[in-house]
Amino acid sequence: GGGAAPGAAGGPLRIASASSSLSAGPLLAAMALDTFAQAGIAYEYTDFAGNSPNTIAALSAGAADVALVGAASGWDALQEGAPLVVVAAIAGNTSELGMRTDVAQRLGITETSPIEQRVQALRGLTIATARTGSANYQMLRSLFTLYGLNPDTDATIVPSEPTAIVAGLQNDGIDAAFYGTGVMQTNYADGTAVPMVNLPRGDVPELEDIVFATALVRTETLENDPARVEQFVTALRAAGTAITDRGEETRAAVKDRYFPDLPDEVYRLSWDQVAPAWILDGALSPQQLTASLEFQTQTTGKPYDGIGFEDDVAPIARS
Amino acid sequence: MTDTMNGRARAVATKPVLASGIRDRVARHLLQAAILVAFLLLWQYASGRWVAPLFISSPVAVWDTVVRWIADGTLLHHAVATFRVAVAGFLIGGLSAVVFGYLLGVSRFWAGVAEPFITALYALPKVAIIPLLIIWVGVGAGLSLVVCALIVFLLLFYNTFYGIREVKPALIDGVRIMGGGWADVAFKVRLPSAFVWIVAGMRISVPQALVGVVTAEILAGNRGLGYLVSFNAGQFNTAGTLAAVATLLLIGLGLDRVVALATRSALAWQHGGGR
Amino acid sequence: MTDTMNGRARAVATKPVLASGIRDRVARHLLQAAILVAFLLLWQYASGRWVAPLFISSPVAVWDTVVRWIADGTLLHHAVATFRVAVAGFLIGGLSAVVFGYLLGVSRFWAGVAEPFITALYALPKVAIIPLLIIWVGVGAGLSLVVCALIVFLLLFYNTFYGIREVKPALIDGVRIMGGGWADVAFKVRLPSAFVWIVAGMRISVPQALVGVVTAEILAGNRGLGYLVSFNAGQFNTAGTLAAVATLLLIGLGLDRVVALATRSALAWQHGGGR
Amino acid sequence: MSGGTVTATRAELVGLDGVSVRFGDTEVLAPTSIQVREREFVTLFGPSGCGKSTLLNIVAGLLVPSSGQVRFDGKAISGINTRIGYMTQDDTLLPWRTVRANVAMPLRMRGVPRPEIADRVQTYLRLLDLEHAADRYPAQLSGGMKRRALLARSMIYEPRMLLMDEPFAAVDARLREGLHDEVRRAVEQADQTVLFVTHDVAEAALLSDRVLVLGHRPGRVVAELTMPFGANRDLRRLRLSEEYLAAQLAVRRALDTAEEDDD
Amino acid sequence: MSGGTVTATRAELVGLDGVSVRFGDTEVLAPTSIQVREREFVTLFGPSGCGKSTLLNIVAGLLVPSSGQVRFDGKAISGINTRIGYMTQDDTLLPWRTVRANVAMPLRMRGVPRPEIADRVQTYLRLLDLEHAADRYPAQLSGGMKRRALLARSMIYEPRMLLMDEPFAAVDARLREGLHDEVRRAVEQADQTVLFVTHDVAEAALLSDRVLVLGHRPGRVVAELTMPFGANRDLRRLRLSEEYLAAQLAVRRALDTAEEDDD
Ligand SMILES: Nc1ncnc2c1ncn2[C@@H]1O[C@H](COP(=O)(O)OP(=O)(O)OP(=O)(O)O)[C@@H](O)[C@H]1O
Ligand SMILES: Nc1ncnc2c1ncn2[C@@H]1O[C@H](COP(=O)(O)OP(=O)(O)OP(=O)(O)O)[C@@H](O)[C@H]1O
Ligand SMILES: [Mg+2]
Ligand SMILES: [Mg+2]
Repeated sequence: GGGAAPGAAGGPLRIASASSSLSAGPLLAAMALDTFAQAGIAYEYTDFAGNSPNTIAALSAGAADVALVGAASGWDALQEGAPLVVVAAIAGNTSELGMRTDVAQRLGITETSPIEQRVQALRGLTIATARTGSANYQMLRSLFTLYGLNPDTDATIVPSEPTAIVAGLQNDGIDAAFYGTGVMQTNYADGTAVPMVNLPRGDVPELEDIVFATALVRTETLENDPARVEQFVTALRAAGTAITDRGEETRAAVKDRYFPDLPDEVYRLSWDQVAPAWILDGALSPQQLTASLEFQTQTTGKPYDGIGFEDDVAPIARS
Repeated sequence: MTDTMNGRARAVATKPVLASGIRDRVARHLLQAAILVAFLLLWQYASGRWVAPLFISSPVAVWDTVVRWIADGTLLHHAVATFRVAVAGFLIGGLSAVVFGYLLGVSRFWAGVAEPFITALYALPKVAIIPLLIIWVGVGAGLSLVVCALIVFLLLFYNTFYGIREVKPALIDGVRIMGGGWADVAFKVRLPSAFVWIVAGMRISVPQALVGVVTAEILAGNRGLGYLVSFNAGQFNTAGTLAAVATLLLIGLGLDRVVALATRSALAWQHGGGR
Repeated sequence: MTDTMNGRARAVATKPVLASGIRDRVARHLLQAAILVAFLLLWQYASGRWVAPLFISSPVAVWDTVVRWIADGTLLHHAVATFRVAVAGFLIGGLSAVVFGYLLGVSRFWAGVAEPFITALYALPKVAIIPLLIIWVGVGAGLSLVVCALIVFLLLFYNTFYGIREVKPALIDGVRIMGGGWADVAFKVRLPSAFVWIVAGMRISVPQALVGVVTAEILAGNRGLGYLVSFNAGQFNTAGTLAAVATLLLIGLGLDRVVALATRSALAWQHGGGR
Repeated sequence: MSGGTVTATRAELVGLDGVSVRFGDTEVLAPTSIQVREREFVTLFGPSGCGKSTLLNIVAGLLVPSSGQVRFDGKAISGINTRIGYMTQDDTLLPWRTVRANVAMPLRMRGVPRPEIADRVQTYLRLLDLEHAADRYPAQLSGGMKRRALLARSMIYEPRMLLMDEPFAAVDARLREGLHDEVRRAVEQADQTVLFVTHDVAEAALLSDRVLVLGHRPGRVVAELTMPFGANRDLRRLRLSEEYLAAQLAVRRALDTAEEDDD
Repeated sequence: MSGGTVTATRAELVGLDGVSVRFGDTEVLAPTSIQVREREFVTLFGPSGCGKSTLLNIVAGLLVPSSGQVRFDGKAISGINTRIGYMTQDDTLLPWRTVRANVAMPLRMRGVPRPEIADRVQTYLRLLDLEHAADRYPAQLSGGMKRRALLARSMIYEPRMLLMDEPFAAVDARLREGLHDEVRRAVEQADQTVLFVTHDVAEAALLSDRVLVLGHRPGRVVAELTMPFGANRDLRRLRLSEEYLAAQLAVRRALDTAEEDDD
């Protein structure tokens, strides 16, 4: 079993990630280039197949030392009193909305239509998104709320999963989908869907500051072994530098390691789309935190007054 | 069910039998209540002391949530959605399992032919074929129904199949000599004889029918107790998650009781206590 | 298994029995091969014509992937990881199921007390308690092991329990009068008599042992066929996903055959063909 | 001897020609030929394990012999023979049906109208002293009561032929005498044919037209005795007669000879 | 009458005082008192369904009566009685063990050394003419062979007391005579006590020290007959004697009276 004592300082750093998708690009790059070795640590990686709550459970139980999770789940955990602390922001808003090509044509909108019009056009559609309660799910609801739509009545939101989304767009099962980058690129490539709302690019200013993926550690880890935390963040930053300075090489390394079988075109589309959302220095600003928490309050109806920049964001992650 | 001690029949007057049966039942229920209460107390105590409430919440918090959900109708809405699909899925999967289990149970040759394919279907992790199912039946209630029926079918199929095989051949011969046709053999011998097996299979598959629906709802749903589970889990609202799970448990236990009652009288012949 | 027609025993010379048995078996295997080939052809044909390769890939693509994985050792590495955990989980879950099923099968009172709790555990969607399990046993092989053992336990428990209950009481009485103690009753009467049920339960739970391990590996893993499934699914590499699933199926079928062979000789007494 | 000659002129109902049975390596029945004519009462008599039940199973179509031909009413038997009633040695009552339902079953399968079924079931239950137990399940019966219910079930539809495997072994002396009368009446008035197995010399002598004495390892016919009492015998008188004692002695002697052959 | 008086002075082995049995609403056995003394051979005789097997089950400790006391060897019976051998009316051979293993079972449970087990099993298989079937499973036996295997299993450990429920019903005449000798020898030389059930008047008269005639609905003792043949009887001579015929007549008459009471 992996429920080892938290102080397993000698062993490799146990990294748990809710997802190995491109949303976690900086982490994937760090592992693909092994900037961890340069920072002086070994690591061990576990993928939680998209499930942030499980990832946080593993971290809290001491079965992992660092967790990369959807930020929303992280905020919920912190609000519920989990003794965790943010050590890095990984990505800003990576979500996008794609629409079936024929639906877009019927509605007469394109990616360049005014954002208000694009969102209003969703009225009455069937829109697939990620699992209930996930960051994407909440983001979609918040998009609705922002432009005066009621997410419960104005459209049918079906929680789904990536393959089903690609299929749904191909075989007319759904009208549109809202998901992290890296899924609908398949549809864009084969022409069954077109991009409609691009959040990494900043299509919706109100959602621009929202952080989408963060890295957490247990509070006690930060207190007992700050050096290890620093090594981890250093490795992440090194990867960020590599993405900026040696873009082609890094992109190829990540593809080799984590997406060997993804068609090149789809991979390239995805990378280009999500890259603007990555937070390459890992830093989180107070505004970003506030925006993220306000956004989440809108979607869950819960106050997030238990979370404070001083208490819950480690100094190393502050900007 | 109550008046036979292990391997030692009792032939006592009607009154005492009932009395001792009732006494046993009272003792049993008291014990169960005690275990339940002890569990709840332990849970309440452990919460916040040994384990963070984030993970196990507490009985009081769960109770509060349940009460709130009952008051605002949330629970009824989602429970009815799940329950409906589970019942439909159970009926579809169960009936086909009995029919198919019967057909293969009576024919060794076709059983031999079909068996590896069924085992393969059974060995298939259902999560792996969810995308395919979504293509065929879409998402929502349809998906839950298919997943549920499939799980029930596979579980009940094996028990029906083995039950039909275990029938004493001499009983079948007897009926056929009397002039019984295949329908007589089926309905008067094979199925009654396999009934204990089928009942065991039902007790196995009823809870799994619910689990199947809920799993599908968790993976891709916007309604039902599975949705409630994943919605609350996503927000670390552990009390909410556990409230949904508890409701699920109660429905599962209730369905199981219904099956038990429905089948008990049909098995009365076993309890002659004669030797 | 081969020389009895339905309800009609055959008393023929040794030679012909074997010959007809062999003929039957050849016919069966030919038919199975034909079905398999037809399925593969249909799959290959449908791929890209009726259904997008993204969902069903094609047999040729899956085959290529398997060959590649065999060559570079990927398959062996992951299969061994999964297989190991599945076997351990099956042994742990299976043994406790037989012991526990036996104990409750012999005691109506304790069975009555424990039964709702076990049914509740059984009705619990395992996905809902994964976070709790992660807290208790962490991630990796430990988690897979626990999930697998739990699933196997629950499936096999019910069959053992019912099997032990179905024992003819007169057989037990006979042995006790001869001076047999509880061990004699257990090992000479109850367990042999329940053996058909236990075997049926094993055939039900062996594939689910694998499914359990794989599910846990999918949920949180970095090794094993389940990881392979989710790693490839994450890249929309359907050929890879199905290659992992196919490997899983073969291992499942293989394990099932091993169980069947291991239990056949122990059930030889049933096939006296006598009336 | 008149009885013997009377039956000898009747048509064959069952014909076994060179029938043999092997189970695996064991020869259970050596090639054997047996004929049973219509309205004949033939008893198979012989040591335990000599193949009597096996022979009945063959006539019932439950067992396909390893070699030889089996005819029933002139035609080769293929599949279960539904023109017979078979009172088996083992219990084949359906445990999940009451005595009444078990006994009624053959009639219901033959589509007899309900009121008639009720009547006939009542008659047979009375005949076999089972009226008071009509609504019990088999698990609630005594050993002898189970045998009697089985007997009622095999006789109630008055089949062309009755195969009876030790039908009266667990029946008390008094009831047995009544049943003896009943079975003879079936042959003489209802035109039934009976193939009977018993270990009771007296019973064999009293009821049979012909007794086939079997030997064992392997099973085979070692003697054939024709009982000289003819049709329409009066069992009550016969039981006290000299010729009856003589017939018993003859059967017993044939058996002894058969077994000495063995040793 | 000397036999009767001899056994009457011996100590009680089984004592039933006012024992009655009800199943639900049915009174199966009216309050009944029965005593069996050591080394006595007592036969229960009566119509089918009168409660003979029920009485054996009570002595075996398998059935707790609705009222009354049951003593065995001076102590109240509580739980299964392991000092007896019980040849039941139903088949209780373990289907998953061969004949040899079934017969050896009681000895193995009593920890008898292996070579001795093999010896004794061989002896009993020979006695019951089962040597050639020693390695077959019960499903491969004829009806009579199953009964004999059961008989071997209940006798092989030479228990204090034998309960035998129609043990010889499916056994052929010749073997039966041998077994009669064997059972009497058990009583006279091995100091065993026997409680016996049969429907065969001759058998009851031949073997018993005492015959209890039961009536039915509800079951109860209606007559008690002491057989006048004493211990150490020579069965061979007895079978041909006048007194044996007289005893049979007495038993039959007692039964008739019992049944007339009923009607
Ligand atoms: N479980 C039961 N429920 C109701 N009645 C029962 C039950 N078991 C036995 N009986 C009745 O008890 C009576 C006595 O049965 P028992 O087996 O002792 O008869 P018996 O004298 O051994 O008859 P036989 O000679 O036919 O073996 C029968 O009438 C039987 O129907
Ligand atoms: N499946 C089997 N395999 C091997 N031997 C068998 C099988 N079935 C029956 N036998 C053997 O066949 C022989 C004849 O059996 P059968 O039942 O016909 O005897 P029977 O004459 O009816 O004896 P009984 O008087 O004891 O009923 C027996 O020796 C028995 O052991
Ligand atoms: Mg026989
Ligand atoms: Mg009896």
